[in-house]
Amino acid sequence: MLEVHGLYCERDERILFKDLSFSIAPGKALQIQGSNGSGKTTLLRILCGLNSDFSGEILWQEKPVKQVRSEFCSDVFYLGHAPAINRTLSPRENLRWFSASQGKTGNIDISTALDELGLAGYDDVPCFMMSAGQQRRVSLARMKLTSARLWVMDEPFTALDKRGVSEVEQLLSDFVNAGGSLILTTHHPLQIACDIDVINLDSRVQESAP
Amino acid sequence: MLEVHGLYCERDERILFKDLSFSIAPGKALQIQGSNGSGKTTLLRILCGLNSDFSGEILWQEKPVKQVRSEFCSDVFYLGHAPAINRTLSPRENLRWFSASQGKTGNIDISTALDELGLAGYDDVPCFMMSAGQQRRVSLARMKLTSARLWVMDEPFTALDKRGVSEVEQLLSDFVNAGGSLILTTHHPLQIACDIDVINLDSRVQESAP
Amino acid sequence: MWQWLYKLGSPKWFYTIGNRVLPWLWGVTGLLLVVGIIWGLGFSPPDYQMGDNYRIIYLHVPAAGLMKGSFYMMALCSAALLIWKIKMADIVAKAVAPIGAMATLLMLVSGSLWGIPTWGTWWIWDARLTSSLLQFFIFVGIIALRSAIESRDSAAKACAVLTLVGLVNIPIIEYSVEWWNTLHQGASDLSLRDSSANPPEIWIPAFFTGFGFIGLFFIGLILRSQNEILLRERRSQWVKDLLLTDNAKADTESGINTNA
Amino acid sequence: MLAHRQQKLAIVLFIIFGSALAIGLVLFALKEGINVFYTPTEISAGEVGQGQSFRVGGMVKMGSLVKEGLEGAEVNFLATDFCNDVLVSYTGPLPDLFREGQGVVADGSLDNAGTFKATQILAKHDENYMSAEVKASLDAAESASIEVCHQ
Amino acid sequence: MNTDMNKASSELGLLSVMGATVRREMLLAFRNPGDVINPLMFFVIAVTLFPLSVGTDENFLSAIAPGVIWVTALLAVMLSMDSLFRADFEDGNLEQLLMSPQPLYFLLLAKIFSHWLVACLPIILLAPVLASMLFMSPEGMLPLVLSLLLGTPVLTLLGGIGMALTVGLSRSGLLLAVLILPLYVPVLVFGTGVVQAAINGTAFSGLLALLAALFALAVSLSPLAISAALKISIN
Amino acid sequence: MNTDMNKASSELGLLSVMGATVRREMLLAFRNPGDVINPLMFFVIAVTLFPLSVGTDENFLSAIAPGVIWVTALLAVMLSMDSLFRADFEDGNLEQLLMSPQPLYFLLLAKIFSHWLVACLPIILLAPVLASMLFMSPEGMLPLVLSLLLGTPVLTLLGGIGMALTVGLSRSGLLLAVLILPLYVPVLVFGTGVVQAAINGTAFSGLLALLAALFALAVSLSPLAISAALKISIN
Ligand code: HEM
Ligand SMILES: Nc1ncnc2c1ncn2[C@@H]1O[C@H](COP(=O)(O)OP(=O)(O)OP(=O)(O)O)[C@@H](O)[C@H]1O
Ligand SMILES: Nc1ncnc2c1ncn2[C@@H]1O[C@H](COP(=O)(O)OP(=O)(O)OP(=O)(O)O)[C@@H](O)[C@H]1O
Ligand SMILES: [Mg+2]
Ligand SMILES: [Mg+2]
Repeated sequence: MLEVHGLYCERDERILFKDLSFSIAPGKALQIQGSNGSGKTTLLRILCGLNSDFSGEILWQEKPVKQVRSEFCSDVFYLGHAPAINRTLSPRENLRWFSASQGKTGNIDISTALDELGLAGYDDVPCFMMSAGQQRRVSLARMKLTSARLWVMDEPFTALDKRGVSEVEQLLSDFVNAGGSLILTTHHPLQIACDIDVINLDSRVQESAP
Repeated sequence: MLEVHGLYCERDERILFKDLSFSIAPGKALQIQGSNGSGKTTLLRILCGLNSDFSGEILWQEKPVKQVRSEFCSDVFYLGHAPAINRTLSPRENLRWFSASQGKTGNIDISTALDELGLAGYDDVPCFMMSAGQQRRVSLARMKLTSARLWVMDEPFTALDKRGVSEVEQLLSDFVNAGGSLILTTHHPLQIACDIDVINLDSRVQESAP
Repeated sequence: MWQWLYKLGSPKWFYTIGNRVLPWLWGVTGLLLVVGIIWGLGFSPPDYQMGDNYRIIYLHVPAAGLMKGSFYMMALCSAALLIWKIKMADIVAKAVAPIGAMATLLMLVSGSLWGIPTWGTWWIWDARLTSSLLQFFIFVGIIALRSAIESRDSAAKACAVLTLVGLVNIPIIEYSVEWWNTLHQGASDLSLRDSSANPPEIWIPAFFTGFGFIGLFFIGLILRSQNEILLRERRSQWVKDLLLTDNAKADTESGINTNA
Repeated sequence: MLAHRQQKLAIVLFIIFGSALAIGLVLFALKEGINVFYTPTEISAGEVGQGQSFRVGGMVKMGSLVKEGLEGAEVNFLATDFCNDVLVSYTGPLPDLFREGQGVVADGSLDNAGTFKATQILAKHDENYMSAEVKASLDAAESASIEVCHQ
Repeated sequence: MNTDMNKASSELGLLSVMGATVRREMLLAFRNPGDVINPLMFFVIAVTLFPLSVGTDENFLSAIAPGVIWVTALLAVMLSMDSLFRADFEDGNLEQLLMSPQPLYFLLLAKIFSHWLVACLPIILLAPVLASMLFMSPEGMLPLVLSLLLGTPVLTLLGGIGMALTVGLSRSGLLLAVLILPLYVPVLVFGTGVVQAAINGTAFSGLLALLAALFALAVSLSPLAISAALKISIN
Repeated sequence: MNTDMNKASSELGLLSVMGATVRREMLLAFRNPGDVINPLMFFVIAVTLFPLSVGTDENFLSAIAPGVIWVTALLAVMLSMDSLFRADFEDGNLEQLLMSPQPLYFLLLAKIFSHWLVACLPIILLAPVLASMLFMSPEGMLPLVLSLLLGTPVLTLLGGIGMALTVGLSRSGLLLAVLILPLYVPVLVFGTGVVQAAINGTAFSGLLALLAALFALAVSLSPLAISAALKISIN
């Protein structure tokens, strides 16, 4: 589905990765590992087209991503460091806007989605009155609303408590087992029951250092 | 040295702690424990006079802190969540300003202080070009420049790698063993070789909940 | 052609070529300026109306030309950066901006000084003068934007976008004298035709100073770009080699033996 | 797939439409005429009202310049665009280049009598630079030609 | 994928996405009334500074009124720009916007239109009141409103470019001003020209047409510049 | 404690701490040239907007010149305030300032003095140039500079209060304006009064004395208000 060939990226004159190639197929998960500052976030943003300071080739369904940008966007769900949740709006309003910006309408399902992430009853509370963990849950509820086939997630488990982590892990493995593709970074030890590959950026840097 | 009697604090209509009393003597360390949002940072800020939404009594050398504010300030070193490092200035300039604002001059020692925190050679690099861990080290280098007798530290180990953590632990235990007082919060398992008390805010909240 | 462009896009090549061109450029520029200034100030005849005041033309017009040229160059570089991602383009754009701003300032100051005796005022809010002032603000804005953004790549692209947006002001400056009835004169007809109202004795020195200014511009451009190249490529092998050999040369020349 | 093509097409069409509209409007504006600067002809056509301050441009008509008062502190002259004239009166310092036959720009307003009371006089320099001798020979050559009134 | 979702996945047309954007922004303005009130109050306060500083002579004030109203409206619009992308940038919504399968061009137009509704429309509605407080002659009122109606969208669009360029910087207020005020000049010149011409009784349709031309150009071209700038800022 | 430090712990006097503060702020301005250039450029650009909008008639411009210069200088100072405490608040230096054993009152004075040096002094120096571009009569120049010299510190101090109150909010630009512009009015009235009086040839020493009185009051009282406001914001 997504193929990456010979990716190279440097930032502030430091090579983050070079000659990085991998691909991800439906029903597969891929975990990017690496220490702080090793370039995990940068890599995910490059894949999503949010960063263009790189060289190399990224193919989506065998075509260069740049050429099929809008198909690509409608098939990718990105969850970044920031929650993409407006503090002033309520979870329902935030999610309604998310659906609309995806070109989908799913008004009925928003409450269900919030329920399933343990936010029943919080539908109409402004987000700034919620704790960091609850805000994260609102952000994660978008998983239930998207119909994207590739999920790209940067540290999805931050700010969640133990129960939240295992619930989200369950959601992720369901998604992958239903034929979705998942790329994620996390410092947590992952416990998801699906086919998962690992790329370690630290070891790659050591390769290319001398 | 510092005594606290019957401290009570609520925030957003939730009681963080109540009837909290403790004291700290020279040569002693005190760790504040508690889960996220339990009020650790709030407590430290109250002790330092940065937060005044509380009731209860705080005594410094047997006198109410409010009355001896400037003596208190010159004897307390506070290290907060934020590094208090200006991004545009170099470590040397940041530390020089710190010394000056403490009413001390110690120009010669700044390089040594930076050296000892593993920043040799970074004296004149603007801080925005440093990684989060390095910025934290600059912030910690102030430990070597202050002559305060009470150190109040909020998560001093964030962003440090393993070696950094043990170096800082060494510095802290040296300080306490030389007769200093230390109050700190951390989610790390502490390994410092000195006389250390623990206060757990979670258990207190459960006490006061019903 | 593409080969050549590609090479120009390589900082290392630019640096070395710059070194080779510079001495020639210095020589030619010096010659042009000396001839132009001596001829213009000393030998060309006084104007029938303005007397000797008109000699500011030898400063004012080249400065105005430089202002436009600089901005065109920045716009070209910006396009090259945004479309082809040529790194060198940004280096040049960054190097040109302050030169362009200085040229604009020089044009404004010389024009004002000239205006006092000629028009009877040093400033008037006509279209040519106002749009020139705005051009200065645009230059400053671009410089300010660059200095405000810490990340170099983002700064480069942001400045490129702003430069392209600012390009709309150039035709306004150029045609302001035609579209609006300005106090500032229109374009002078500087052709070799006999019937031209402007005889060659007056404007040929202007050509000399004009080309001299262009020479100065390129000297500034090359020096500033080389500086920037060294800064940006300081980690690369060729710069390290270069600095080592330079040091070695300097050492042997001064006869001191240090091991730096 | 088609939807994405259509989106791109929509953007392109929108831009073309916008630009075309802009060009049309500019052409309309040019037809309407936009004034920042009035000629004597426009003034005599009554395009500006009394007391309103505006700017006149023209030539100082040959032979019309009258200096009054001490050291010519007050001047009266006719500004012309070779079709119509307007009488300008001004008191104050004059730029060096102010003389008959020279372009002039005056700020001020019309009084009851239709005289333009100038508050500031600026000399407009033309785009010709030449030495006195060249000028003399050119003038000789040109003295035969007639100035045409173009409006 | 997510099979339980497919039933709800009815595709939305371009217009309804733009509608959703406008609705969201209106909701935000409703929750943060400062977004509406602050530009308006700034406009009012800044206009009142002028009689206090240049004197209260009626003729005099009426002569400067069009210019003062236009300049202060322009400054108010410029200062209001700060709320256009800032919050979205900080909470990560901007990334989502850039990754939306909907064409960014039209999403940005919708966003800017909403900003204009929230920040500029109240100013335009209040402008005649302030103009008459400055004794502007009544013939100028309608042209004033018309020129503001055509001009403020251009200011908002150009401001959007500046804001998109500086949204990544923590202190952008004055920098934004330095970047975009020079670009605002043509709008200001034509805008006040319209009002002055109307007051003087000369024809102003030409100037209004020029303003409309600027409007058409800005609407069609600046979303391109804004999206390029946003992509750079987000990098 | 820290025995290896004691040797270097020579106590510093109040003056040298203030000196260190000023030096630090100057260094920051040197590293961020925008802090100096942006207010200045805003001032220049905003002043040039007026001839373009109210007309370029010399008499007219010279009549509004004092007011325009003063209003734009005031706006420039107000907009520059954003850089006074923002960075320190965000990186935690403000907490350290509030915990410094040195008296906050004088530290704040030093900080505000530096801000004035960086943001206002260039404006004052350029004001006569711009005034003469607006054809202000030369008798007004010296009084203009004097009034700005006395007035801008007051603006900075009052702006400091507003900034200290709003530093905790992410978007404070327009809110700050709405809060403090009303407080700026007396300064504006006296400031332009001085210049107008000088141009009219009447005595202006009384107005200048009033301005000086405002200055004295502001210098002595506003640090108290600022430190109270900062303590609230940091809470
Ligand atoms: C502050 C005042 C002035 C400004 C900002 C200014 C600006 C400019 C600019 C931008 C140009 C370049 C136009 C182009 O190449 O398209 C120019 C050209 C020129 N200016 Fe000025 N000018 C000023 C005053 C004057 C004065 C007082 C004179 C003499 C009367 C003058 C004479 C000329 C001449 C002769 C040219 C060359 C015309 C040509 O061939 O295009 N300028 N000026
Ligand atoms: N805005 C920026 N400008 C320049 N360099 C940056 C920027 N952000 C990050 N970097 C650099 O890029 C490198 C990679 O950063 P990145 O955020 O990808 O790391 P990461 O692997 O996600 O780390 P973490 O585990 O902390 O999330 C870092 O070393 C950092 O120095
Ligand atoms: N600015 C604020 N305004 C209102 N309430 C706040 C604010 N900051 C924190 N709180 C509330 O005060 C409580 C205590 O916060 P505090 O920062 O002291 O927690 P903490 O124990 O330090 O947590 P952590 O382990 O995340 O650092 C939290 O529950 C939070 O909801
Ligand atoms: Mg990361
Ligand atoms: Mg905490």
